[in-house]
Amino acid sequence: MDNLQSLTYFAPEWGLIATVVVVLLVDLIRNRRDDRQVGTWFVAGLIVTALLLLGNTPDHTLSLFRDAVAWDPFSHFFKEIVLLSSLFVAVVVLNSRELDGYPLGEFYMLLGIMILGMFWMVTSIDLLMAYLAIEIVSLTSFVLAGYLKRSRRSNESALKYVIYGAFSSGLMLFGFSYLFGLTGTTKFHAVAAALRNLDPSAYGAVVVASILILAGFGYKISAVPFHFWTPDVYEGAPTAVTAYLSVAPKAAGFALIIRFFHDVLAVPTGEGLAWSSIGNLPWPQLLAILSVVTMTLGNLVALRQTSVKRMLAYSSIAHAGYMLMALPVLSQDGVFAILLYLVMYLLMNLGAFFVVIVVENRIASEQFEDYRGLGWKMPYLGVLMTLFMFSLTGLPPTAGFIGKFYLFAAVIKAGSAYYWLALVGVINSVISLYYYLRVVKMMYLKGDPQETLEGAGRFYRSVLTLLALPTLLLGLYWAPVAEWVRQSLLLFKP
Amino acid sequence: MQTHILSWLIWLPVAGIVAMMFVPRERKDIIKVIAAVATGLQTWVAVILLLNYDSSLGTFQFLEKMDWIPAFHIHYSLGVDGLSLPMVLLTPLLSFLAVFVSWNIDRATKGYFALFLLLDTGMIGVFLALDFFLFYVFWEVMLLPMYFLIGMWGGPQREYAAIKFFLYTLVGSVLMLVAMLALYFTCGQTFDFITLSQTAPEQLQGVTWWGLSAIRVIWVLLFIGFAIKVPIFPLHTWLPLAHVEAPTAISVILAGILLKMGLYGMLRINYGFLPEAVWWFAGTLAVLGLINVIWGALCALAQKDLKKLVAYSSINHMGYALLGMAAVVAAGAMQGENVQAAQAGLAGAVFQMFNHGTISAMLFILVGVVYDRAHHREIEGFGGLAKPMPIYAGVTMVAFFAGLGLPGMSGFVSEFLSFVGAFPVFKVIVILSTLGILLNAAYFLRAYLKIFFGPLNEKYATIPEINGRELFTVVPLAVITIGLGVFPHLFLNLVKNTIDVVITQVVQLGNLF
Amino acid sequence: MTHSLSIYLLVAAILFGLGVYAIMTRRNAIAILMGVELVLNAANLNFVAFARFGGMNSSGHVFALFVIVLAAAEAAVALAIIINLYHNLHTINVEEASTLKQ
Amino acid sequence: MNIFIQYGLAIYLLPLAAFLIQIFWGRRLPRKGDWVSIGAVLLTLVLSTAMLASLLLDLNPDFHQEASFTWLDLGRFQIRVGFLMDTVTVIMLFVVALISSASHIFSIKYMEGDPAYSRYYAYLSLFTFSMNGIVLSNNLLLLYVSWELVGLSSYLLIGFWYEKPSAALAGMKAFLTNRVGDIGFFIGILLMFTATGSFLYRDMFAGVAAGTIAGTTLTLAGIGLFMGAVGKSSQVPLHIWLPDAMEGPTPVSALMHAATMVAAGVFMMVRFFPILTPDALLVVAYIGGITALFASLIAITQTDIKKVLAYSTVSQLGYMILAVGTGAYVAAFFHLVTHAVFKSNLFYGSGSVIHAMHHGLERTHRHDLDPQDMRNMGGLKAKLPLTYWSMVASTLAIAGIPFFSGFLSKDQILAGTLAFAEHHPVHFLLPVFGFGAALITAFYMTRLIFLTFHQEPRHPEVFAQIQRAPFEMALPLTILGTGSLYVFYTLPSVNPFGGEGWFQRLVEARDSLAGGPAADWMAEQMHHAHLPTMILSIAVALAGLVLGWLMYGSRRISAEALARRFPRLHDLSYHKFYVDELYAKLLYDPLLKLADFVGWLDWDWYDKKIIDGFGRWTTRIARWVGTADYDGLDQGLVDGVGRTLRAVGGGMQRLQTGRIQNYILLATAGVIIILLSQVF
Repeated sequence: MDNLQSLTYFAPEWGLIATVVVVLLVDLIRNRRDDRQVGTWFVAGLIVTALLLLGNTPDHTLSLFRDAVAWDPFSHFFKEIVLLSSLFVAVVVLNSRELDGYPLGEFYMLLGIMILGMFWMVTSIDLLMAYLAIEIVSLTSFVLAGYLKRSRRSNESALKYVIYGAFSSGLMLFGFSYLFGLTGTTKFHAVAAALRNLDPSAYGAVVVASILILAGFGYKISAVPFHFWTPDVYEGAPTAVTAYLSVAPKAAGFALIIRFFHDVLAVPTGEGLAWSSIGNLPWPQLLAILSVVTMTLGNLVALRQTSVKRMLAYSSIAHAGYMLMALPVLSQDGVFAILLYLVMYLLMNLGAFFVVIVVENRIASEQFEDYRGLGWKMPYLGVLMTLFMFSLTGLPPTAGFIGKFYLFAAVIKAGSAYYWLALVGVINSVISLYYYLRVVKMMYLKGDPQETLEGAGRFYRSVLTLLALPTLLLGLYWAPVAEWVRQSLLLFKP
Repeated sequence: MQTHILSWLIWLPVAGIVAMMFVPRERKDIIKVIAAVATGLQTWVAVILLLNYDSSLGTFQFLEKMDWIPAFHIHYSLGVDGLSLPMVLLTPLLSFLAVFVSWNIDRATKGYFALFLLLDTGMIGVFLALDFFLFYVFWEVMLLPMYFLIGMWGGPQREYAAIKFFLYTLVGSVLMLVAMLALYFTCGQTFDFITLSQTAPEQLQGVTWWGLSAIRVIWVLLFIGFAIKVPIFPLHTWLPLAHVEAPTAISVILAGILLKMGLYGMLRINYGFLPEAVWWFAGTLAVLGLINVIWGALCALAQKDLKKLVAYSSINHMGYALLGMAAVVAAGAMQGENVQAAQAGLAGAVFQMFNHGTISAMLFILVGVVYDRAHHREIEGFGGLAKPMPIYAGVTMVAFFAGLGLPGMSGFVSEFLSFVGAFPVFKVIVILSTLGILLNAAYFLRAYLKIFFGPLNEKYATIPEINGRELFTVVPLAVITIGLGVFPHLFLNLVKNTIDVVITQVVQLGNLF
Repeated sequence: MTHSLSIYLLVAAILFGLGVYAIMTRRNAIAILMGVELVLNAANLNFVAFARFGGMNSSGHVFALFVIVLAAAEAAVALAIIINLYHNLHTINVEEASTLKQ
Repeated sequence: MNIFIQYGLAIYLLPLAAFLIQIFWGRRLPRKGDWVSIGAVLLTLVLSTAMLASLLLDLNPDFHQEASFTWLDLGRFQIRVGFLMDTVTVIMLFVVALISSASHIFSIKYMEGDPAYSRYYAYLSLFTFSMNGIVLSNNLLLLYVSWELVGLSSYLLIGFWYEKPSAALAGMKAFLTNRVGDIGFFIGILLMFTATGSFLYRDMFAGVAAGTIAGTTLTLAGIGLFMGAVGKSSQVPLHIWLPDAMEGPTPVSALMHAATMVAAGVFMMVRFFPILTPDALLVVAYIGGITALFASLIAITQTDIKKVLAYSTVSQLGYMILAVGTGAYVAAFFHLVTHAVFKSNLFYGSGSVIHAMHHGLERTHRHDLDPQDMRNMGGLKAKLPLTYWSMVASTLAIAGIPFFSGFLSKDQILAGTLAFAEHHPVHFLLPVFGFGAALITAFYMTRLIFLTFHQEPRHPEVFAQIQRAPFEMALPLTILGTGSLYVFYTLPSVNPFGGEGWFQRLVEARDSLAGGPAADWMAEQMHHAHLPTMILSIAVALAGLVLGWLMYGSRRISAEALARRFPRLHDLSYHKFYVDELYAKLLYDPLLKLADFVGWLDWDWYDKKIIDGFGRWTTRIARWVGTADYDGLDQGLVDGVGRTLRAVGGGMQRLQTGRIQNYILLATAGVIIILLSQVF
């Protein structure tokens, strides 16, 4: 489809761009004292975008802009995920004290651009497009991580982020260049077609290229051994940004990784959505091992954290590991499980981070020790945090359990070859219980039940309830979400 | 006809929780009453269930089935048969009594009773679920309240005990999750217990994974999961700790209901779906039973803390049930199709599950009574309590003698049946386990002697006698214990047809090699 | 033709290696940025060389152009962050920026 | 339902009802409810007398009534239980009812004023109920159940004065020792049931007759069942509990630990005689013989009047068991009956003495003196003439003097052993045990009588305060003392030497089904041995009496001098051959140590070191590798696997140095590792 025609399918992106422009203008002409005005405009813009997005729901697949971008239910799903998490974060930032004293206009503008980048990330079916999108997301997130200019920690995290990011994208780009050289094209499907006909002697180069590319993708979803930036950046960045980084870019990264590995490095087999790796290269096994290493490392290191925020950073690494489990099986169920997990993960992870924000606002600490007796001091918050923690552990009846259930189901369904993966996965959930439970232990088992503290406030209460309710209810009845995910399983194919 | 009596059983406690939410937390009296009413109604419904249960059938009754997640063939499916009925009766009853046992809980009363009711729902759900997924959900739902109940209202080491309990059981249950999914995908994509019990034995026939029989792999995964709950040596070390640290009412529930879930799960799932492996595993099961009996008894004999003694006695008592369960292989061709023995053994095991529920509940309540008064549980620290507390001494004697398997009490009948059933197959093991009869008596009588007999310890000269509320919690259990000891057919008639179903399953489908 | 392609590829690989080495060893943040530029340009060289010698269409050139643009943007952002760091720490030695750990 | 069975049911349930009434409402009833229990037991006496009378009217040894019902039905597994009424049952019921009634009545005065008076009667009723269960049962299950319940009531009654540590301990010892025997009993039941598929005696006997169970299995089953009897009837090596059981109130000792409960083992062996193989019987015989001699040897030197009687009981029970073993099982049962009467009478007599002594000591405030020690008595004949004469009658009976009941039954037993030894000369020791015990029995009983009733009172001031026995005590003494005369057992015959009479006509020996001696043959052999036995036994008994008179009556021989002369032997006997000490060393202590060890193993080692300490080891290894952080060990984390994981996590955490370039290095290393892994 040519460029002009393609623009009609770009309504949500138009909406976003308009939002960014509006925010920019409002920021220029607004009353300097009232930062909230920008935020309100931004949120309104996001809502409009969301409406446009919903109005633009694909029922078939197309490729736009001369095969640079896909327009398919798969990417639509991810756009929804990204937009949903952005809405939550935008609203929370509006009410957080973290960014007091910093201009919010630019913050929202950057956020808007980042969303745009992620939209492209999840839709790109071209190496160049993918690179551009990743860079857009990275550049904006560098700035967001370092947004607290006067905070040394925020600064440091931004520096690490930028160096690590640049390095990783450099590796990825170098991998891209080899891939391009091997196939002579940058379009995913063309690359795949060329790879299929490739002389097996060139497989070595394919391996090198894909591993370099994996470094770039792995950095985005913080998979071991490309995760090192994660804890430091997560800790240093404003908590709202951390929450956002742990969800939206990660989701986008998974979108890209799923698309890349299924479209480029694998060929469909049989009926339905099932693949086998090109030339039977052993990258599924590699991903399985990476998944195991990722979740194990994330969980083990999380055990030792003294800061809840940093613990959540490691936990997000572990969760990336869980999700990676479903990639090697190369099946529709695997993709389904990842998508479903992302939904659940969004809810519970944002919830957990928001609780950290509230606590930070209230007692200016994110240390485990300071959560002592919090369950009694702020009862509602305590209950919600407990729910999020159990959900992150993956205990029924919470959304987290359903997510894990589908992941394990996908792995086990693939046959006995991956049973070990499932076993490692479940044992890891047990380990994770320990540190999630530590939060709960601090909140309830320690401290004096008689103390009280001012509650979270109506705003946070309602935001957290919005996250907590589905976290609980989806654990009991998740058919609608499953249906939504099922309909999103359609990837563009030429 | 579709009745929803089982759903009532499950959701009544939840209704109680909802009702509690509207009560301010200062109104502890109202909260307690709500808890009592919820569990009381539940008990009443259970009695109605009992009255309407048709014991001439061995199959599931009062079936309820609703689609839950059709895409994954998950159903909200409930039913009750002879295996679950006893526990379905016991759960509300013990919960009801436990509410009164915990009447003095003052710290965060609302949270306590809300969690308690949630626990109740989880427990009864496990016994009623006919869908593996639902079963698993209920199984896990119990963990959370249990963690808090031990961790917040327990003894000095409560946090350690709570986390240990949680981690131990979670290890077991995640293994079960893997096994469950493996069953699901290899046996026709269903979680339905009834379907699985038909498809699993056939579909898994001859399947091997990494050179191991799939049946055995799944069996072991499930077995570990259940064994932790039972608990079976060497996976038992969470139990004494959890028991000692938990508040009395929770110990009651823990010993009375939770431990039975392991055995119930084995009978329902391991025996039901993987009958072939029963033949392979029965010997091990019997040996584990023996170890549980002897090890538990010896440990109990060594204890100085009364509650720990009772906790170890649980391990000991579960051993008898394991022996009885192993006896099912007597019905096989190799044992001369001794269906008699299989029936006796299995009936003994099921009966033992129930009896241990009542007896250990009694024991824990009684330990709690003296602990409330003396604030310690050192066996050596009492003496001559029979004088100031004659009624308490009498009731405790009933409980202790029930615990040591005195004839005339229900515990005797179940142990006897287990032994009779297991003997034809596992002669040496049974002969060795009969030592347990002696050791049981030794540790109970020794404790009784030191606490109640001998010269009165002057410290406790004015210790108050057991009060009405406490008596109310023990007497029903004592009545059941003695009643079923004299008229065990009242119980066994309920379960015998289901036992035949299990035996048929194991013999017909299992003995294929 | 293949012969000359491999020379380009070799040069690119060497550049890439040098870039990675620089990123890993330089203490000065600016120098690290330069290392990054080396890596990016190594890739660019690959793209252009492949496009030129592979008898392929112009997408390789286009790719390289985009990368140059993005590299500039990245440098701008990175420099901004480094300046900020200098404001806070009065150094641009990345070794000093290691308070967030473990 | 047959009238006998109805009577049986009534006899079974009446004491139970009394027990329930007493335990729940006894304290609130007038007279603390003793009349409930006494009434119930007297009713059983009436009923059993009626039954016995009806049997005596037609003297049919084949009388047999049975009724059973299905107690448990699991489909193919069924348990039927019920009552068996034959001559043995009826006689035994009568004995139990008689002794029990005597005990109930005797206790009115003996237990007067005890704070737990109603509880005492409740326990007595419970015992009567359980004992009747043993007697009435027609199956192993009810037998075992009642067996255990008898153990329970014994536990309760021995430890009745629980404030006394020795009493409480004795109760526990009795229960546990019995349980040891019960394990064997239980295994015997399992063997029997597994082979025959039923618990009914009938089916068991049929199974043995049909050879369903035979050979070693049957021998083992028999020995297993016998182990129950060893426990309950206090045979070596489980005899240790009975002497200690004397801590209980004396009427209890008379009822349970002399006449009925301890006889239950003998009763069971009598019932099961037909299914015992010759091998099993031999074991039985030796155990019985050894017990008979061994216990009598201990009785010689005991100074506590009840202890003497206790060991005498053990010895007499050994007699009965010996008789069963040699095949003279009817004689065993006969001795059981006669012994029940005279031995309980001896206990009541001793009870009367103790009661009197106790009150005497109370009045003189001599709390340092033991009212049961014979060395504190003497000359009581003058104060307690009825008791004296009653006890003398019973002593002559137990010594085996003609014209007294014991002579008849003992004579038959000794005839049996002699006959047995004639045919199996290898086992010549069995009659030696028998006659030896007879000699010693006569001796120590004479000693008891002389020490207690004759010579000068050792403590005249106490003696002065002693009062004669009240009516409630005198009544049983009179009845049972009279019952020691031979004639009640031989009617309508009055031949004091023949032994034939109603008993012999009612109870006929049955043929062994398991290869043991046939009844007719046995009867013939015993007939042959009758005369020599009689002469020998009278001689032996007289010798014992004379020796006793010489040492304690006329004091021609000084007992003290003898004891000094043979200090070793005296000590051995006085200290009961150190069996208790031996068991403590060899059994209890090791068991408790083992328990402690296992407890430690479980809690402190397995849980803490293995489960928890799994972590410590990995940490150590990790530290050796140089990556782990050792501090993590002691901090907070208690669970061991957790500790391991934390340690490993710590190692990994070390990678997170905070230096961006290290991260990049590691990432690059990661890429290279992955690359290498893909290449190879």
